[in-house]
Amino acid sequence: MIGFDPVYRNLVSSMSIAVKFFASLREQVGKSEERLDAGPAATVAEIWQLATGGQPLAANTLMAVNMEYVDAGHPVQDGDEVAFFPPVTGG
Amino acid sequence: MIGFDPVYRNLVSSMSIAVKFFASLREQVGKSEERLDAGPAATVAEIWQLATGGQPLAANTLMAVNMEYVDAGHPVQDGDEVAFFPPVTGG
Amino acid sequence: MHIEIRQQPFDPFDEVRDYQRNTLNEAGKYGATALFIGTMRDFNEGDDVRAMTLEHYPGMTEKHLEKICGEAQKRWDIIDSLIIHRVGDMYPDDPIVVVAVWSAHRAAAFEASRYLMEELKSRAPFWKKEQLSEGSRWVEHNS
Amino acid sequence: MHIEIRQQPFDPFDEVRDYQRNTLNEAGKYGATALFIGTMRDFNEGDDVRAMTLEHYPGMTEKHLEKICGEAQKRWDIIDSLIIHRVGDMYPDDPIVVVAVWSAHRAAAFEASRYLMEELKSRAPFWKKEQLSEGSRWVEHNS
Repeated sequence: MIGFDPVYRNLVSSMSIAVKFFASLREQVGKSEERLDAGPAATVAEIWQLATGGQPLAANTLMAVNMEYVDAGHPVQDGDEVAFFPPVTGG
Repeated sequence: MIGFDPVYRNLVSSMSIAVKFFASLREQVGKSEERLDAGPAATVAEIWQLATGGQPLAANTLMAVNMEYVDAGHPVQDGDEVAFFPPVTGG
Repeated sequence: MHIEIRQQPFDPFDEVRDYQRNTLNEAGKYGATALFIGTMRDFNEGDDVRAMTLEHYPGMTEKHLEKICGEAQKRWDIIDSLIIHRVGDMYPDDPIVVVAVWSAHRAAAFEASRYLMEELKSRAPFWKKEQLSEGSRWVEHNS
Repeated sequence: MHIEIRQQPFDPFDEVRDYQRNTLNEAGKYGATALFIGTMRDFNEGDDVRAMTLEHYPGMTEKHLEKICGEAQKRWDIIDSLIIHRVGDMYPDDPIVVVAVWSAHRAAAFEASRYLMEELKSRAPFWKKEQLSEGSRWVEHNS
């Protein structure tokens, strides 16, 4: 039960986050994925900072948490998968 | 040259017209095509009267002269092919 | 640009692929192909339909299909278009019509294929007579 | 409703026909089938393109294609829809994507197929990298 308590979760010292990069962003940051430990209550933008060592986040970067589109201020939670990629060009 | 003179053509005693009927109109008038002799300066509506023995011309009937859509007042000329048919239902 | 009236059943997928391979000859140039296939349903206006006869006006039908294709070609930046339309006796699940348009980019193919079908349905001289369980009827509304 | 990511080349005509025959199983019910096929061109933005690599986000791509199909199903009176999208290395004239929609009447099939393609192009995580005669580049504009 304690694992689902939001107050408790914000008190844990770190969250384990899977980070993924695709296409030109993958080449730019030089990795396709990694698992990192983030402090509590981090946002997607903070995950980008942590994962890239502070590289600038381009305005047209798309972001997803658990495969749903979000914006940079979206909070991440322990176990989330966070992805960064450029505008899509399928079809 | 004289065959192309419109004044002369209006003076000839009759024109030979091919008349065609399609679909429900073909069934209604009981024939698919005939050749008839029309007086000079006849219109498509007059061709209908001649060809059907004076049956009423339904408002939604489509008419073509030489395979181009026309309206009932369109004049016909010697050698024309005049067609009558209901609204089209292809596709 | 190719239009054709068919007396016999046809496979729209084979027809479009064959045309694309053997006649169109523009591999690498078209990025977009839009197809529409009209197939005979076994129902219409609430009734079961067992069979259908499609009548046309030989000569005028072809002329107007060509005209419609020519208009699409002027109006959109398309590479080519194809229309095959069935006539004669047919049964549910038989393809009635296939329209295909090739273009470099998708908007032209989408819009032109829709245009071809709408114009075909309003202007091309074809008429459907349906065989119901009790008798037959001419289709009056081209929905 | 079926969506699929393909690593290997596919024939869009065969795929749609096979799906229609073997999976859709609605013969007589659909009067309209609208297809769109995206094919690799040998040019883009004024340059010759020799090859292309299509990358996707396994899991998220499928999820969003399913979502898009579900939205079309809610919005239009359609019977079924199919999307197959290629990934990996490909060459000019290779099919990239096929979208098919079946419906009783044509408006729904036309509109839903266009919707699927527009949504796919704006929301589904795919990325194209083109091989030109001099080097490669990521496609930035999805025209």
